[in-house]
Amino acid sequence: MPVKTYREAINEALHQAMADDASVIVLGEEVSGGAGCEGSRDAYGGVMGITKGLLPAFGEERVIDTPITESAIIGAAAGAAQTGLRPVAELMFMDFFGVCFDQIYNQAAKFHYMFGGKSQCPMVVRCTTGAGWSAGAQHSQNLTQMVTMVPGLKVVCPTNAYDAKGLMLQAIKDNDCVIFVEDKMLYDTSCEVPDEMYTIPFGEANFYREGSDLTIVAISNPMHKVLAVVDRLAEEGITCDVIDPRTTSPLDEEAILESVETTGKLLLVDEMTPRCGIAADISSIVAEKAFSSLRAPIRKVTAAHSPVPFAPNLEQAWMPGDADIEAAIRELVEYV
Amino acid sequence: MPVKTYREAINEALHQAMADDASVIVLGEEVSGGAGCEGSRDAYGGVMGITKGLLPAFGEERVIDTPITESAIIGAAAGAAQTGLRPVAELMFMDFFGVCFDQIYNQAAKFHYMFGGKSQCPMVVRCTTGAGWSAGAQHSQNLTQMVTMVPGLKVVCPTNAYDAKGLMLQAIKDNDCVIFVEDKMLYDTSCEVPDEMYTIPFGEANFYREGSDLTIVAISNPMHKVLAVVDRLAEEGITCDVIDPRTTSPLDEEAILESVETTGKLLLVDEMTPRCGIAADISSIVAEKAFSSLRAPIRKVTAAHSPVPFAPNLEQAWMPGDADIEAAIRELVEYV
Amino acid sequence: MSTATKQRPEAKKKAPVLDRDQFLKAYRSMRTIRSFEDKISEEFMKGNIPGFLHLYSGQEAAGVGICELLNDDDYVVSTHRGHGHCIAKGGDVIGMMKEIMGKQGGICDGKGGSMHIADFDKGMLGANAIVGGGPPLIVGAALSAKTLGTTQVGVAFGGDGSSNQGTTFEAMNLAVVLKLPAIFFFENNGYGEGTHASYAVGSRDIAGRAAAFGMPAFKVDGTDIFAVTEVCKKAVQHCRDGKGPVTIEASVPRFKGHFEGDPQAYRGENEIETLMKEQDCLVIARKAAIKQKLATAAELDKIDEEVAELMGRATEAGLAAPVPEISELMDNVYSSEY
Amino acid sequence: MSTATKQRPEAKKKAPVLDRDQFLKAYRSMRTIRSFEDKISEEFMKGNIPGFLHLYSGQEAAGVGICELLNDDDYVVSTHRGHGHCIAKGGDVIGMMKEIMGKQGGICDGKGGSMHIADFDKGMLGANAIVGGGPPLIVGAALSAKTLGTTQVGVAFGGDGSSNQGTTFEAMNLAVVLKLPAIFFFENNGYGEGTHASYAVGSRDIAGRAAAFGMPAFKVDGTDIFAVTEVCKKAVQHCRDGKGPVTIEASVPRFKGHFEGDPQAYRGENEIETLMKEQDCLVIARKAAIKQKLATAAELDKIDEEVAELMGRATEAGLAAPVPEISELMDNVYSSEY
Ligand SMILES: Cc1ncc(C[n+]2csc(CCOP(=O)(O)OP(=O)(O)O)c2C)c(N)n1
Ligand SMILES: Cc1ncc(C[n+]2csc(CCOP(=O)(O)OP(=O)(O)O)c2C)c(N)n1
Ligand SMILES: [Mg+2]
Ligand SMILES: [Mg+2]
Repeated sequence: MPVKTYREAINEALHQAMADDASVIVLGEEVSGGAGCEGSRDAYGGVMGITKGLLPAFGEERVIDTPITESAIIGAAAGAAQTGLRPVAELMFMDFFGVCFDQIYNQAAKFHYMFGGKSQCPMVVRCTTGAGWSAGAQHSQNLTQMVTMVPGLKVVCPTNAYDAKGLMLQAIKDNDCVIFVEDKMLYDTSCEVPDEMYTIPFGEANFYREGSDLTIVAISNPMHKVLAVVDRLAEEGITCDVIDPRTTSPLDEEAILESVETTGKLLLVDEMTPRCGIAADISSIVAEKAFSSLRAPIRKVTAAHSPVPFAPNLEQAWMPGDADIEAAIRELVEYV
Repeated sequence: MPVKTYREAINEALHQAMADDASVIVLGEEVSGGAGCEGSRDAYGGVMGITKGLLPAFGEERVIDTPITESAIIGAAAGAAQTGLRPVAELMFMDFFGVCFDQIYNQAAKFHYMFGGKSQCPMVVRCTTGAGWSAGAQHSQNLTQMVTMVPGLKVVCPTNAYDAKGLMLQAIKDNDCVIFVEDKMLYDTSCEVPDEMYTIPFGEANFYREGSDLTIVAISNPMHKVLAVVDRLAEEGITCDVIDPRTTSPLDEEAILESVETTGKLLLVDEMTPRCGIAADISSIVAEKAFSSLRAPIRKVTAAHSPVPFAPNLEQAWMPGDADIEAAIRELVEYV
Repeated sequence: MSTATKQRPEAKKKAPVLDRDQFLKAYRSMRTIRSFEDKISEEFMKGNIPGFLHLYSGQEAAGVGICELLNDDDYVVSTHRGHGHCIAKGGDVIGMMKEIMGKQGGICDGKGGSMHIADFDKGMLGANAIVGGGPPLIVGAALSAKTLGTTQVGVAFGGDGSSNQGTTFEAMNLAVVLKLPAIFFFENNGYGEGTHASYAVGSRDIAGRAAAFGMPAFKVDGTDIFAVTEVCKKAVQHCRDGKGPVTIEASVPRFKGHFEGDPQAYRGENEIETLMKEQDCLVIARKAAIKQKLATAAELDKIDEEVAELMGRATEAGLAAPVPEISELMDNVYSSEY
Repeated sequence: MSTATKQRPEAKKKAPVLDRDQFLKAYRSMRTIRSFEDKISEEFMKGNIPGFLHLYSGQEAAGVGICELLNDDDYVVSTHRGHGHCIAKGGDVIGMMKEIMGKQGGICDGKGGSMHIADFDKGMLGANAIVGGGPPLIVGAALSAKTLGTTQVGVAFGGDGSSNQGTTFEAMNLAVVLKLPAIFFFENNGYGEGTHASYAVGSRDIAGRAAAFGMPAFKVDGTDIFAVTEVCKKAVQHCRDGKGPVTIEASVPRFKGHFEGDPQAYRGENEIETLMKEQDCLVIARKAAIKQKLATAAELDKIDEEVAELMGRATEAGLAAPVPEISELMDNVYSSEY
């Protein structure tokens, strides 16, 4: 099977979905790049290059560059979704929720319910997330929890190229507003990705590893730190269930609960600040629904409760690190 | 001691703080009301009447009516806070975070850290929250978790008039950006409130009741439902620690952990949607830090995972109800 | 050429803005709105309506003027003050009444209420309780029309107050940039809650601000259904011709409080009485129509009676309808599987 | 009256926009910015600077022109492209260099970096990585000035791209409504990332849109320090006189990519070369100053050398400084007890 990067996988999904369904459009800042300029169009194809080649393939009517105007971008996507299109809107960085959040949580998320099921809002909001590039406090935040908490939204956070393609194709087919969270540290990671179209259903976790000492649930890029540590510890005979929920809303509670029922121990890893994050959320679900299986405290390894610092060494210290993950695993394994 | 409503208590705190410190200003939509009109100024004193009388007392330079422009209101407050004033900005409904959230979580919350401690942002954002008025999906949401999760913000959610005054005076003195959450169902509740100025420190929980069977932590208006149920069950000999954190950030973890260490059981009640809410957050802290004391699943009673419905009977069903609270208490008490 | 010269002189006269049938239809719509608002005001006082009500009374000629030029598949998005727009767009009055009462059979299943009234069958994409929430959405609806190659237009209603919200400005700019068939229709009733437009609107000129974004912008007396119609014809045609967005600023009176129960201490002395006497679009329309011989007083009275009868039926239906089943609480949170 | 007639004819000549000292100071500031940007571009290529860099090269006369008219206690808020504004406002170049390198002694303790460069001692309230983040903040700074009764002014820098953001429009409107001493200073460099202003700005007229909000708005050639100074004097005076906000739109070239490393495929052929040849504000300033006999080439060369020396020192200091202690991670999340 061909090996593709996460970037290529999403790009391919967009190409295929647009070819497949004329109602799919892409809009956002620099989704092609070069609008109004003398040089080449499709100059960027998105600042991360995810939408590259869409403009030449599908034209300006379906690949729409916008001014810097996030509320209007998301609102336009929502209005278009209500009236016959399937927009994929790009929010350049997830950090920019703040300049368009009303259109996400008060509008798109609520239409179907608030209007008694008479309106649908089949749209995708793509956004880049995560620290690690020294991009500073306003371009590095993982805010997956801010949308996971919102009823009416679905939230997808793929951790590999295969999932990214299948989940994107599902997101575009879905009739709800889907927030598609792309961790910037993953764009250049790669794995085998089929050429043909396929979908991965929402709410179905992926077991990266299976084991018996501990259940680990990780979100986005930290998953890869977890895998590295777990594989190292496997040599010592420590084995873990490593679960990637793939979508935080809907959440595959069953997979997590079942795993904890066998391992009795749970570690949660994400790159959000600790208060009210996904780690806290899943912890609370398990503490409520699988309490009797628990044989140790539920541990969380998250980012620190501070804005993301700029200096690379501070930023690394801010993020959940390999050492933190390893320490937590050892602590839990040893807990009796 | 004089009895005052929650509304009067906050109003009094604002009057006293403004008289005490000339750098305190109030701004927002309709904070006086009547700007540019032929009729009387101070026509509203805030749509909830909280800022009534401030304009006549302190004048238009310090009690500033604005257009409908939340990003500019909050941004202006933040900019003013950085340059010598102590603004109290009114965000008419907490639901409106969406049209100004960048100025809250990316700006005001981050200045002090991002600029290496060289900037301070001593401001208060007052906002009305909560369901119960059939105000519909966009005027009824309690979004306390959305700000609690943000490092740099402090979040205050008083449950009675006494606390409201003392916490407001503390909020205005505080050098950070404080989100002050006023539950609309509490405005007309009253209790004894001293005439003089006093402050209640942040991060110190209030024990409404003490008991041994169970620890209950509740936020905002649901606290009063909890108290009613607990007092009823006391007649059956069930006794509970009932804890009001008063501020969700900072959170008085110690009080909660200590209580759970003695009761071994925990019920969390709030009116947020369930995912990534305060209930989940506190649950996860306890499951991590007091696991060995736990003798039962950590139960959460929250609002439903849906937008707030309009019809009064649906809205009541959506909110955490007395029956839900009572059932959870009984279930936990009986759990062995 | 010769056929042109054969035209009778009368044919050269400017066609009337509204012909008889068009006028009667518009009049009925305006009356329906007024009666609807009066009725729910009454029921609200009796405690039969929960939540908040923002009534459209006095502004009817504005919403009706534009909506009468739209087809069912043209789109409108509305504001917190949305009953009038919903009725003007042909919305189901009985379903609306049930909705506002929070009952089964409500047009949004009782989930929306007054501030979220909608009728998707009629292209009414919903009232919006966030000031400035609607304009970005209409940009999207207009984008659908453009992308799908139809001649549909989208109208975003907004108040003078909403004209200051950043989302409104963004929507106007984006519509200009993408040359979309969107109409930004501002009903300037002088007030945003209890704050006057003369205070809140920098430059005191909503249309002027819109024009500076690079689109045609018109001001019109929103109490005159004929004037509104005339301006809106141009605007709608401009959009249907693919020439991009248009703004209309209609001055209208607000007869009621910002919300039902508003003590309105900010109003001038006798202000409302004067407005009702001098700026009632229904009175103005009747006079003009009778003068122009478009209709007789008796004909108009008959419409009033028919509307009153309809309101009676709607109210009864609303009162009689059962409240939603609690089991419906979690219905329609998602459209696809969850 | 008689004294007036005694004035010598020369005294009647218009005072020069910048006198010799003022010009030399402005020139030094412009050169400092250019050299700073060149230096960090170099260090970035060597891998000595983490994160993203948006360089100000080419735009110097704009930022310097306005900032030279401000006092330390006047405020500016900047954008992602903030080095120039910080230096123009008198910011500490060595502290900036350390900051951008993420080092101890950085002006924000290494917590901010290029996109959050600030110098609060000089009234530079910070670069802002959210496009449109700054304008509401300057409204607040201007509100402080008004409320506290000072004559301070606040300047919000923004790009052509930022002029389309709702927060920018809201800030302009609120400043008009409250009549605040705020200057909205748009540097129109033609581009928002790789999108041209002629595409993104509805009406293609930033100043015109601002004027429609009800404030004076000027356009100026931002490559000419004299022209910028002249317009800014009016603007600053307008604000200090309590007459409310002003907008300035300065056209400037962007010599570099949107960010360092930007391949700039969207640029026209030879565009940058032409811009650098024809629109270099430093070259233009030198020529004009020598012609007007404000300075000699040798004097200006000497400044260039001094600046180069400073940059060398700053770079060395930056490279030599240690990285922050990990123990500083949780410092300054809160100002008061937490
Ligand atoms: C974002 C937001 N801010 C504030 C409000 C509260 N609010 C509701 S209606 C209104 C006034 C709106 O004025 P205008 O746009 O003139 O409409 P009108 O009420 O006159 O129809 C305000 C401030 C809101 N609903 N949403
Ligand atoms: C809210 C927001 N949207 C998008 C971006 C990404 N972004 C950073 S700079 C920029 C272009 C800004 O253009 P302009 O205002 O003209 O400033 P210039 O870069 O030309 O100085 C964009 C789109 C951002 N940082 N913030
Ligand atoms: Mg109005
Ligand atoms: Mg630019």
